[in-house]
Amino acid sequence: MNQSVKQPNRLGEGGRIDRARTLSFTFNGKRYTGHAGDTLASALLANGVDIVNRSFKYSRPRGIVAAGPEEPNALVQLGSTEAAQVPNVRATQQALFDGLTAQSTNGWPNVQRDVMGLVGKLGGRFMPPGFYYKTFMAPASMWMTYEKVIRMGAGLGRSPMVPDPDVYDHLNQHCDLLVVGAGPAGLAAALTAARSGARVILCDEQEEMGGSLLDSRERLNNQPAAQWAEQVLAELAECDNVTLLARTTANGYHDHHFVTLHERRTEHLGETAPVVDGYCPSRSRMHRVRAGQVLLATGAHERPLVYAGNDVPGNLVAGAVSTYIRRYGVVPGTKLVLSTSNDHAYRVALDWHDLGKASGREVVAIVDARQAPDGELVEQARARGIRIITGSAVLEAKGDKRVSGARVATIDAEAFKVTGQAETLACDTIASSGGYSPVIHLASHTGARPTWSDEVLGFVPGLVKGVHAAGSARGIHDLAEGLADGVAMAARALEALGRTAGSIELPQVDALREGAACALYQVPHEKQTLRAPKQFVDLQNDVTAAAIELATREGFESIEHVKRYTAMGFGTDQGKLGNINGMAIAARCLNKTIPEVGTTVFRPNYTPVTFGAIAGRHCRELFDPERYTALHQWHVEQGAEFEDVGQWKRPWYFPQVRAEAANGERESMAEAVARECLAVREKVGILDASTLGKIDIQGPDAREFLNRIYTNKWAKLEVGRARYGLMCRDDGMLMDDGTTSCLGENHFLMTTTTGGAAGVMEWLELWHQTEWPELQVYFTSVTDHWATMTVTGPEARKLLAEITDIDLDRERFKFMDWREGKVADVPARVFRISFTGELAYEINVQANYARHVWKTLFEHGDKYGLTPYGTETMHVLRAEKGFIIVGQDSDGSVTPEDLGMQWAVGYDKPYSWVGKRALSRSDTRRTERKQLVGLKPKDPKVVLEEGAQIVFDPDHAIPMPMVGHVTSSYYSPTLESGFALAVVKGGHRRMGEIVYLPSADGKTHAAEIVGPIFYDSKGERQHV
Amino acid sequence: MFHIYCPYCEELREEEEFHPKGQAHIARPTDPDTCSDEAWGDYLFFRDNPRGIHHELWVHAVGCRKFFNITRNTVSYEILETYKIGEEPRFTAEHPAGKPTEQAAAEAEAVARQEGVKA
Amino acid sequence: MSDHTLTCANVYDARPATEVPAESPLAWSYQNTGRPSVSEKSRVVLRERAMLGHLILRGGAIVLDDAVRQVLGLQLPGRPNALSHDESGERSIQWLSPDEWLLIVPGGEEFELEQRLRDALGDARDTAVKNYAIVNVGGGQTLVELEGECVRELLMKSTPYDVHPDAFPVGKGVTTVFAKSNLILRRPTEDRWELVLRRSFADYLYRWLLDAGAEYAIGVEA
Amino acid sequence: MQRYSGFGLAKHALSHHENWERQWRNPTPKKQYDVIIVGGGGHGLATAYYLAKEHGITNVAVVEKGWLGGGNTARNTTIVRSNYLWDESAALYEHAMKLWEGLSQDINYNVMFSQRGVMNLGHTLQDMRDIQRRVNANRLNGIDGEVLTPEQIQKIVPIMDCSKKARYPILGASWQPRAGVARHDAVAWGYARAADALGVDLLQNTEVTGFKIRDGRVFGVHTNRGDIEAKTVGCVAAGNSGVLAKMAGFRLPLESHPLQALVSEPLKPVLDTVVMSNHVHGYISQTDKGDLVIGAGIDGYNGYGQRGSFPTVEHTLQAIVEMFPMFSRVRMNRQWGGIVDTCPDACPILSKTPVKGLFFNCGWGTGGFKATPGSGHVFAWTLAKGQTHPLAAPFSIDRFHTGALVDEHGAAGVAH
Repeated sequence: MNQSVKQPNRLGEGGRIDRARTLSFTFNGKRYTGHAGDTLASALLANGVDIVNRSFKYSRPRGIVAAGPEEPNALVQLGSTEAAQVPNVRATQQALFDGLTAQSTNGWPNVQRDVMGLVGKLGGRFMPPGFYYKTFMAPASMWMTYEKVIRMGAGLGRSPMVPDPDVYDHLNQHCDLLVVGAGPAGLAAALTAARSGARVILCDEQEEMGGSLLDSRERLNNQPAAQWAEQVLAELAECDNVTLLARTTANGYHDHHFVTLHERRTEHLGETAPVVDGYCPSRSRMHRVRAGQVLLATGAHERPLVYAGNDVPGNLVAGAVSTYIRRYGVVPGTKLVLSTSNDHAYRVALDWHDLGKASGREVVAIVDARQAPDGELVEQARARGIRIITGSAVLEAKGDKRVSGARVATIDAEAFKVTGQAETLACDTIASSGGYSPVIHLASHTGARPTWSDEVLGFVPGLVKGVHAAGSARGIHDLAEGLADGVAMAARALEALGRTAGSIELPQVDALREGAACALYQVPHEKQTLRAPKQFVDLQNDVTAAAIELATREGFESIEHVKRYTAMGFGTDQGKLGNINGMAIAARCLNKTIPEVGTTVFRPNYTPVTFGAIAGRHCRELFDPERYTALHQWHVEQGAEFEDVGQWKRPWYFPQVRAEAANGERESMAEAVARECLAVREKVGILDASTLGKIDIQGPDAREFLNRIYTNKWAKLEVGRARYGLMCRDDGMLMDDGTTSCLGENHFLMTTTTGGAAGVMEWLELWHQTEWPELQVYFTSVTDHWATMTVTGPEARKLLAEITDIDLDRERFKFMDWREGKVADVPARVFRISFTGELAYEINVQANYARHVWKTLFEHGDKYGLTPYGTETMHVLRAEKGFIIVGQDSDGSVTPEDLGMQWAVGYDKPYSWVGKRALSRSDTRRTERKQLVGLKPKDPKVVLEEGAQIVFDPDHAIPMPMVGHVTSSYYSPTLESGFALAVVKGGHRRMGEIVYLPSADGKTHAAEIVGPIFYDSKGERQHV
Repeated sequence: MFHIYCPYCEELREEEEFHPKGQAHIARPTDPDTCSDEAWGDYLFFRDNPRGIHHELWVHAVGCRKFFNITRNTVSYEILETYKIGEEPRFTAEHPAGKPTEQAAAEAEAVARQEGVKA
Repeated sequence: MSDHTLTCANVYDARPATEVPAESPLAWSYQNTGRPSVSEKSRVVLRERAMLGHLILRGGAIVLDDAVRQVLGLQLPGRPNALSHDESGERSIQWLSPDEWLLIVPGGEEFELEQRLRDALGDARDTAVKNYAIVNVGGGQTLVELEGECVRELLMKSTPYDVHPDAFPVGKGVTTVFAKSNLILRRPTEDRWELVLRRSFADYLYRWLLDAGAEYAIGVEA
Repeated sequence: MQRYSGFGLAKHALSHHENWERQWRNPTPKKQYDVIIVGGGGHGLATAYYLAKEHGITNVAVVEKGWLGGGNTARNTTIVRSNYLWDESAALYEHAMKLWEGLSQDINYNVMFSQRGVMNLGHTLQDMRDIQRRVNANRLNGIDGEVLTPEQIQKIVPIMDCSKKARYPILGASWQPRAGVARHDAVAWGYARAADALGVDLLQNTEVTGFKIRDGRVFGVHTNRGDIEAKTVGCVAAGNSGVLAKMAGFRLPLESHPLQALVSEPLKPVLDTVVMSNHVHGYISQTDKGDLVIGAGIDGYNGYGQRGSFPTVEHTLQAIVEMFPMFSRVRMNRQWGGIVDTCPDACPILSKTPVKGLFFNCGWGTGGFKATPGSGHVFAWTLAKGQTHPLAAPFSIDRFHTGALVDEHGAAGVAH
């Protein structure tokens, strides 16, 4: 098979690809082949695919311009199935694999013949930057319609529409030195650090480590540069103290040297992660690195020149051409014109000439903006007979779907003028180089401002303590100097770590003398910028030099304004190619220097990262912990429905299979709750209350502590007794409640609400540690140690008596007493505390024995009608008794007095307890505060809506003055009516008044204000 | 993500183990019952909120559960010191480079405390 | 009311005297999630050490050290994050905070141990000036051991704490973040790591470990 | 002012856009103004515009230390809604909402206010109680709102996981159809252009370094470009309020925290409403350019660094993937942080201060952008009359001493 027919731009030899392995892939529905080691971009270029996409705004045909993460055009939609879709993949960073399927993200019906392209051509001039701010305003009602049309043009690729089949994970890494970038400086630095014994991580975003050494013309120790890189990598791989991460992009630099590295573990293998050994590894992995010091050897991005038609396919960044030739064996055209402002780019012409000549490739000319270039590379080009046109630049690329020629003329860069007559050179490729911008992104993430260097003609990174830059990343582009800089900067970092750098012998470099570069960004055109053919600055967002000029004309003078007005730099490439050119153009328009116009700030990510990789394994069933009690299995087996309370899964209700139903149909929630409620009121029910927070408090000052932290009094609580307590914040607002029992003179057990447990524990520690360190007391959470089962109802005593040795006599074991003894042979503490208003025992046993005790209760409970109940029934029962739920009947703006709980407030306690002072402020003394009351609906069948707003005058026009709202509302099977708790302005003195509740369906319910206790108002039943 | 030296665990730990608890050294009025509404409101709500050196209370929530103070620059996020409750900061807005005379004393005290723990 | 509740602190044996079925915090997980078997491919092996005695000890280091030496023959670890074992390796004591230690002993020993410590610390009836606390937390937590060549990588997936041997030598234990929960992580020997899990989070952590460990063919010893 | 219209655009296109005028001048500071507004963000520029337009006070300077709209106006997630719980907040935000609805026409600048609806999801029974309470209050206050069932939600947002399998299944949502998003930068620029046209001086790169105060009265400011005098000074400088207050010699009940946000790469339209979940902690919408704009949480510590902690971003994206499992393969492009001044009761301060003639408008927390027109309108009234606008009265600094907080933290619980 003739290789050249299949891949017309592939050289017969050379490159780092594996020619023995041919891979087939599909692009825009057409099949092609490439080789292992190719990127999608190199394979497309090898196959002579010119147009890879259509541009965002003007739908212009676009080709590949770069070879790395700076590529703005070649964004593709990857994936052959719906689940495997990945939008906006940069073809230059996607390794080719067999069966890869990709499409252009824009272009309809296809990128070759795109309808929108016509719109862009005709309409382009009506779409200057910010045009949408100036139109679509009339009539106002039409905007949503206009917007629908605008949105049709939105976006690049598309989201998959089904869940991701892949998983992702995180790996927490720690190291002394993180080296980002495995080019010459990075490798030298990593080796220096490795030999010092320090823990080193070296990461590199490319498929293969080595950076520019992989496609360098230069020789190290008289070998190809890549060979030296291989030797260094081999040594590093042998070191236990070194972690090498290829295909790994440092995408964000966070505080205190926390750097996130995104490792693409399987993206080079297939569109979804392949199964290995029966296991599907994570598709990609986020390394969360905490480094002692960080060395940035991130290299530089070459800047293209800005000239007319510079977006036509066939215009490339110069260095990328070399990369394609030397690394992938691909010459992306036949006739090259190189437009440059520096010596370095001459390599491109030399590579094209030396390696492409055999296959008929030709360098038409090197167009150099400098008057008298004289470096060694220039001499080499001259020696090869390549035509060099000095003092000139490519003004304009000709062609439509591929470059067909370059208009070249002499220019005066300083005066921004074309000085000579333009000549058109026939060519199909224009490579341009305007210099090299250090990759300062990561340093910029730390908040350090970069500074402009006239010598480098670029921004060099600002560095916070502990961050070092080496080589091209700080403008040192010479290979020998870059290597030495890597060693020197590593030594500096190691010194900061208190280590001595390992010794390393730098390779011999055959240095080439390079002449000075000149500053050139936008190339002048014969026509004014506004009238010239489009000169693109930001290819992805279709931002032109004219757009920047217009922005400055309209008063947008800060570079941030210019960027935002034109959208420059807001693409997925974050302006890696265009930002400096854009700033230079803005500076020219404003008659300022680049640093005067501003700096450029980058934010994470350096390159985009999938949401999945950032989420890691914390998704689906592992999104958030589910906390279970020791009785969870029993609840599941009984078919409980669960309610989320904080992270806990609590049984909500226990629907039973309907006796009369043959098909196993279960009760509705209302039916189940009614049954459970009646069981408790008439017989006996059981609740798993294990989720309540429990805090063991020991110490000589435990009692005094309780006196200060609770609103009520604890001085006289005897051993063996329990008490209900309220806890306020120091602003006087209720924060938690619960019972606390005196276990011993210096020993208490506090209970908290389920949701408040952790907060209360921290609250106690806060006051103890910061305000009252003199109090001798310790707090230990025992929430998980104890399982708590509430047995409640008239039959509770009889049931419990069957399985306990505790004396349950009503006189000897009173309401609010606790006793210890055995329940079902298990040592237990039993508390006579009631949240239902019925006779109740809260049995606490060590959680390991909970299921045994629970089951034993059921073994004995059948004859008493023992019924498990869930949180919903608990709510109904407690609300019938007017017991509040913190967070439901209170909301952070409610005081104990608002709840009518003055009885639990000890104003005369000696210490000014937490919350007391705030209760005497003018607002908390108001009589018109919202106060907790009961509401009895006029129609007993009505269950008021929880959250319903209360008004006095139902006929008042909107806005209606609202005086409170319903906090809890249920149907009571005991009372056979609906009832509610509510807060109402001045409610405590409005007993008997009628209020109204207008609901969304247009109905207004009336209700009478009553006391909050609806059942057994004397509280006799819990005392039986 | 911050890297925070816990003065009790005596090592650097990840921010995920800690919770910030607002400005440090907020003194509760010694006699709340007689202080004015203004003084009480100031204590509850009014904060310095400086741009620059700031003293804040943190808790090593997932760790030793101790509260301690951090002196941190709220712009650069650099942590200048962490210190235990009851101790005074060395770095303040007035002494951004540290209080020189007290430095030695503070260090001596810290050493003494360590000895105590060893014993 | 039993006699000792009249004292300063309520101490009692939470374990039944008779044979009563007990369930570790992972009982539900074994049933619901299952236990992948250990094979020669298993590069991580998980083993629960259920039903051990867990006590929290609070107080000043100097006061407690005396009592612990006397009762257990062990020195109270004074350095932060230190973990020490008795010679048998069965009993351990770990620094949790400057005034807090975790004692783990064979199941059944904890009640007697607590009493002996209280005796050593002073008569329980006269502790008005003695400031310490001992709390039985054995029902609320369980200990899980991890062994195998990939344990460290499994831990790196789960905790931001540095588990490199340089940072985490044998004899260290820390309370730290683990997945979206937290636990106590300890390294009693060169090859073995221990996790002390809270009961209510145990199932989540178990599922997390199996998920993160699948890559290493994690097996669970019955 | 050069009037903007579709026709004008076409006309300018024929002359290659050479004849567009500056959108605002770049004036030299005068010695004296009637009113100085410190802070050239959306709120400050709106204040200046309404001072000139509604009160005829045009001798006004807006003093901005950086570039116009460069603070939180440039760094928010652009959500506009008015469905607040408490009457006081609802009135203020609804006032803003009504101004939003005619804003593009009023200032002849398309701020792209897109009323695509905002949905606040409920995942627990308490969430649903709070939603009912808030929607009921909204309705009786004349603010549009309804409570949606999971089935209705699924219809509006078909791509969201509304199944019961979710860790925290969606039980319902509140829905404000008139709410939506706007183009944030355009709000600042539009107000700037309109205020400038009425004679207001917009002074960029002018930093206030102190206040001129005598006998408890303000009479100007010191700046890096010299002193500027005025008897009325209004500070509207989110992220800097505490620092300015300190210059004036008093403290505020404010703390400045980083609030992070992020965007995905541009995608073809897939989500045409705003979805917020307080419980799983994430909110999301899609711009007209195709980016998913995602709000992350507030970091708990004080910070002026315009960046927060990475775990906050992780948690946010976990929440987004939980709600939208298909977005797992979508990629995050960029993240950033704003600085929000938060009050203990999550409500703003629009108030006189201990210094006569000096007024503060601050503490909007995460609610600043949506309030922009209302805040400016009410604050302009306050500055013009020297007394607090009735809608602003509940938001005075005094409330932190009397205890009369307007606690939006409570049941509204909706952070953004």
